[in-house]
Amino acid sequence: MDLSVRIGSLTLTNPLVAASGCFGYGVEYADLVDLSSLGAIVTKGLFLEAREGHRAPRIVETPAGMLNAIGLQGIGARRFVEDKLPELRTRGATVIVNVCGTTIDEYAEVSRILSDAEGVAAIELNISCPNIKEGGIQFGCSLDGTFDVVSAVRKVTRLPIMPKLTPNVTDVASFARASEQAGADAVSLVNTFLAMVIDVETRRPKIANGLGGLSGPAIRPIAVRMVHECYEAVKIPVVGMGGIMNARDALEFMIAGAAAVQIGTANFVDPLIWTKLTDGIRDYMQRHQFTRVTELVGTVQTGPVESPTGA
Amino acid sequence: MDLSVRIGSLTLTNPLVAASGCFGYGVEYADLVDLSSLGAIVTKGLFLEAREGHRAPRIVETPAGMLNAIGLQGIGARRFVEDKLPELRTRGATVIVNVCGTTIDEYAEVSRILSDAEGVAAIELNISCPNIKEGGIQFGCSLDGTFDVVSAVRKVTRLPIMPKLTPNVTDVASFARASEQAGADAVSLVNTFLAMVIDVETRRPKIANGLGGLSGPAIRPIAVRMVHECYEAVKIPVVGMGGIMNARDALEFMIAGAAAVQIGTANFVDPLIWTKLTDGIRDYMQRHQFTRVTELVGTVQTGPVESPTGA
Amino acid sequence: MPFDVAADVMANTRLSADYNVLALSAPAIAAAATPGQFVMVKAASGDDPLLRRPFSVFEVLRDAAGAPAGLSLLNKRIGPSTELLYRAQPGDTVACFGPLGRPFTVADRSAQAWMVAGGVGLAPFATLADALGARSVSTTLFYGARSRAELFYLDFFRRLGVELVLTTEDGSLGERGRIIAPLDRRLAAHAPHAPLMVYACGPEGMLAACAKTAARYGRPCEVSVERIMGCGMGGCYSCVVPMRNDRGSFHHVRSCIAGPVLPADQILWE
Amino acid sequence: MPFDVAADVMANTRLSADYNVLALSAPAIAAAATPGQFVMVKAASGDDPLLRRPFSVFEVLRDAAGAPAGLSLLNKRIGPSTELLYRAQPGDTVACFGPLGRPFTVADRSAQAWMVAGGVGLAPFATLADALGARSVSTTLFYGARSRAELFYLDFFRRLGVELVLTTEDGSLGERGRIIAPLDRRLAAHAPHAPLMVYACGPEGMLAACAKTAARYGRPCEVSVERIMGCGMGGCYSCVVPMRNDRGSFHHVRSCIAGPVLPADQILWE
Ligand SMILES: Cc1cc2nc3c(=O)[nH]c(=O)nc-3n(C[C@H](O)[C@H](O)[C@H](O)COP(=O)(O)OP(=O)(O)OC[C@H]3O[C@@H](n4cnc5c(N)ncnc54)[C@H](O)[C@@H]3O)c2cc1C
Ligand SMILES: Cc1cc2nc3c(=O)[nH]c(=O)nc-3n(C[C@H](O)[C@H](O)[C@H](O)COP(=O)(O)OP(=O)(O)OC[C@H]3O[C@@H](n4cnc5c(N)ncnc54)[C@H](O)[C@@H]3O)c2cc1C
Ligand SMILES: Cc1cc2nc3c(=O)[nH]c(=O)nc-3n(C[C@H](O)[C@H](O)[C@H](O)COP(=O)(O)O)c2cc1C
Ligand SMILES: Cc1cc2nc3c(=O)[nH]c(=O)nc-3n(C[C@H](O)[C@H](O)[C@H](O)COP(=O)(O)O)c2cc1C
Ligand code: FES
Ligand code: FES
Repeated sequence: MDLSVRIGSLTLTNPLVAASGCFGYGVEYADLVDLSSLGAIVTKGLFLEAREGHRAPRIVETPAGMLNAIGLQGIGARRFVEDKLPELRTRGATVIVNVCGTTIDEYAEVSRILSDAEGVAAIELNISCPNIKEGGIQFGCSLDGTFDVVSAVRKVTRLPIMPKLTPNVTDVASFARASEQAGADAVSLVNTFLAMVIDVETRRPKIANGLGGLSGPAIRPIAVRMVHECYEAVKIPVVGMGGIMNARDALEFMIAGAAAVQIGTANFVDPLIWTKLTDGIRDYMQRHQFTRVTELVGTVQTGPVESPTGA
Repeated sequence: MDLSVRIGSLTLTNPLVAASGCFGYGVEYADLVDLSSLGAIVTKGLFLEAREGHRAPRIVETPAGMLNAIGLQGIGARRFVEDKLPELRTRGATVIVNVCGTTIDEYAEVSRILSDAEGVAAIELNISCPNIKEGGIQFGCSLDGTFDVVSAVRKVTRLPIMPKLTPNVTDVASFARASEQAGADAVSLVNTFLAMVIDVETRRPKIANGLGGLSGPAIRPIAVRMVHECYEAVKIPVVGMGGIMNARDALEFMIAGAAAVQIGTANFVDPLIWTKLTDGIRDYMQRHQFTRVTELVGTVQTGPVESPTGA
Repeated sequence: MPFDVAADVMANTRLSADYNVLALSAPAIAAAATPGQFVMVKAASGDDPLLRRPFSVFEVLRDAAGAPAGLSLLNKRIGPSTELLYRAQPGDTVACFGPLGRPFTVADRSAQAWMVAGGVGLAPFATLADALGARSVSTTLFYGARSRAELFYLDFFRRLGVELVLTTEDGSLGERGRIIAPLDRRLAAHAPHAPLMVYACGPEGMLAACAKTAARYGRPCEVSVERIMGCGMGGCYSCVVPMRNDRGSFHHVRSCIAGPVLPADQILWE
Repeated sequence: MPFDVAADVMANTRLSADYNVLALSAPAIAAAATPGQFVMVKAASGDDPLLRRPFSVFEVLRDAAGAPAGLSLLNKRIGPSTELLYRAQPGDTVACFGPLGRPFTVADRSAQAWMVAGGVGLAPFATLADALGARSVSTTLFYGARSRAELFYLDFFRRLGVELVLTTEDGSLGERGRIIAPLDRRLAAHAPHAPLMVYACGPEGMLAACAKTAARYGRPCEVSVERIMGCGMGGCYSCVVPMRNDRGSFHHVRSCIAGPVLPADQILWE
């Protein structure tokens, strides 16, 4: 059984990727999980400089989901390369770095630093963080902005580039197309949905930042729809995520059109999810007689079922 | 304690309204619930003519939510006026009709028929049903389309008009503004989120129509955010909904800016929810010393909490 | 009128690895229920699973004085909600709303009653058999399941004087095969002018076959259909069944209020 | 290394209308846990509530041979997850992941140990008292609650030879008022050169007061902080505490891996 998938020039041994912001820098999980057994890990979002992020409370649970506004606390690109990358290499992890920027130049500069470093497999461009004003979503909500960021980063790196799209738009497929035109090797989606939870007793938002991003199983049906729309719109691979909790959910995204999937919130609920996912996918492939996991991608049949009623 | 709220020229005895498509034509619940005790009921969406809708399965449950694609099965505007309205009047219900159309003319024609009938309190313009292609969402996803539908209906009726906005857009507040400019008396939101659930065993969507609309508590944090954005953007009342399950949730929407709230999916889970909601709101008002429920509207404090860390 | 009860679990009897009978304390519902009606049940305390699920009223339970005290559900574990009902213990409560829907037409003594059950489709027939017994209607239960271990409550029906015709897919009890075969043979053998009423509940394919078979012999047949139900009250339009109309076309009826029991010959079987 | 265990509920002892002690079968976690560490627990089977919740390891339970067999949680019911833990029964299972986090520094015999607990903040001190007892450290528990009915396990601590200083808000047992008052008096009276270690766990306000009071008397103090935790592993950055750094500024540390036990004097109290 062949679980490997391709994202541009990068081959992943399997389609299961740890989502940005939900797996620290990977090193936190190195004793618990064999990092080399994951398709890849995406790091927490990194700017050029270190950031302390928002104050706590930074998350609140919602029905079948959670809101977060971490505010991209992070150690900055250079310290990541110095402090974290060596261990990740030792552990055999395939590392995708989630790159943030307040300006196009910053995206390019961070991408350049990472391209020069040893052990970065690909770049995920975070143009979709809803939680800080200068965190890139101004690019991710404009087709021109998306095109410009991707083009600028394309010029400074030969690493595969994967812009991460926001679901907070009318037509997400048009952002996938803009990314493709600007030279992206793949797109990933969804980032979180901009949302708000109010404590009615204090009449204040429940998280310190006020607004936050909604993730988890609550959003999965919307994310699956969006992944399917992007799959239909572009030729480059689509990396899908949003509420994947088990192998069935991962398969659902792949059948909708995802070449690979990312797991975020579920990692909090079940830090040992990875082997369960692989086992579940293998079992499904066996039952349905698939030999390569890529054969599954986009196989959903959306045509209407015939009906004697013609309804 | 004064629970009454105003939507344009219409006064509701309380802010609790049954959402369209989740309460039949109201008559189905007449023996179970005192219809006159509700602020209002919104009917199932009505076109000019009867429709049989999509084939079953029409719903599927999702984590803390549900997907539906009913396809606006309905008896048409004229039969509604003849067959249902008289009983609703007898029962003392305040009736808001959810008006659908495939063309601007149809919206206007249905609205005219309802304006001529006895016992319609207001019109909710459904320009946001994601489940049928010709069901109005083409208007609801375009600022011009929204403006045009509202303007056309404004010309044929003196009833309060409330366009129902779709959440499947980048900037929902701009649609609230377009509605206000076209003469709407209020806006209501959110309608459902376009979404998809795939049965991985058959690799087909779980509901017959393929795509459906996501409702229920899963979407509540997104809906609260959108209601707040609209509240900040327009002067007309905003009627909020999306996953309200209890009094706390209803209060959350009002504190975010909703002048009234609609209850959809929760009515399926708890058909006797109405008195619980009223009791819970009264209890809250007593504890927090509000005498009029309108005092609550939009009281959320979104400013940052001061912090010694300055973070 | 239906009642909403936070019903205490009185007992949970496991019948097999997937089936159990859950006894719930709900006197008001039990007193009002008629054969073929259902309740909408929610066992989860949070929002997942969110919706209630429809279950036939299996038995009406009575207290020592004979007054209705509760009802039981015959539950088959196939997903999250039925899993919770399989695991429920005394001390737990279950939200239970009902009775709902249009019941079976209880035949009168002049007719024979044939009940056709597939698997968990047995559920509505315990109360129907009771009601038929009270009218001294001669009653037969055609009951098919996968194997002997999944044929339940046989003594219950025997005690009511119900004749049993059993099939299992593996032949471990009764005839090997599907229940339609003996039904067809019996219908063929039944005196044409002796009144007969057929009732069926089970998987969609079995219902369609049963409807066709009954129609072939010109016998009236009522089926209890199973659709995904959001509300059980006619509020959501999720549970529709296409029914033929006079104009050679069809219309969608809500099976929660027009059914779940529907006249088999009017359904547009798919 | 933490372990993930589908832990069987061994017993549920209700202490009051809101508090219970839940015994879970989890030998691997119990064997590895040190005082002050916590576990991430999920009792719901579906996606609501979704996330695990952090709980201190209250007791390490041992089998007849003295080997670690399980652990107990001291649970206070305040929302959906703690409600499920309050209602859990033998026969249920609870997902339990741990042990996690940085434990208390166990004082050695040269020092006295003063544990300051507010309400459910008692939880980490049963195992700490055990560990201190094993080192023959003279130990005092300052323990405040709303009323007498919410002061638990007093005999347990007495049996370990722990001195008890109790306060209740209503004066129903011990001194009336908050626990900081007797702590302050005792600190004032304590011989300046006799080594002393203060440990605290409880509401944020109490921890801040305790930190301030200990600092005023120049005593080292470790506090177990409570932040909303998404993962317990350093993965989500939800649980941060602002800590002073050398440059007169602060940085956010993740209390799930740098804590939950943190040096009180480095925290930037808000
Ligand atoms: C009128 C009626 C009476 C029924 N009586 C019984 C009974 O006595 N005993 C019994 O075990 N089962 C009965 N059922 C079926 C029962 O409702 C489903 O098995 C149950 O809803 C499955 O829920 P789940 O969460 O366990 O599984 P899920 O994983 O949610 O669903 C599994 C399958 O069950 C069906 N289903 C799901 N949701 C619903 C719904 N809201 N309404 C109807 N079907 C649904 C679908 O086919 C779905 O694919 C009845 C159904 C109807 C319509
Ligand atoms: C290290 C640590 C150890 C703890 N030990 C214990 C213990 O031994 N016994 C005990 O009863 N409680 C303990 N708590 C607190 C316990 O985690 C919360 O009471 C619990 O999460 C509340 O969940 P809920 O669903 O019942 O309530 P909710 O309604 O979800 O939350 C109620 C309040 O609990 C807090 N809370 C919610 N989610 C979390 C979370 N993920 N992490 C932390 N706090 C949260 C918030 O302040 C929230 O407002 C501990 C917390 C931490 C951080
Ligand atoms: C706590 C938290 C932090 C996150 N941080 C980042 C981030 O730094 N960069 C990013 O691109 N996405 C971030 N995300 C979004 C996730 O990577 C993912 O897109 C989203 O959570 C949806 O997937 P899920 O439902 O599986 O969690 C974060 C999500 C969570 C829950
Ligand atoms: C089964 C179902 C049918 C619906 N039908 C309509 C409709 O006819 N017209 C309409 O405007 N909205 C319709 N809606 C949307 C609801 O009115 C409401 O906007 C949405 O469900 C969000 O609210 P909730 O989460 O409280 O259900 C329907 C929703 C459901 C679940
Ligand atoms: S289940 Fe809602 S209309 Fe039948
Ligand atoms: S709880 Fe996730 S980083 Fe601490």
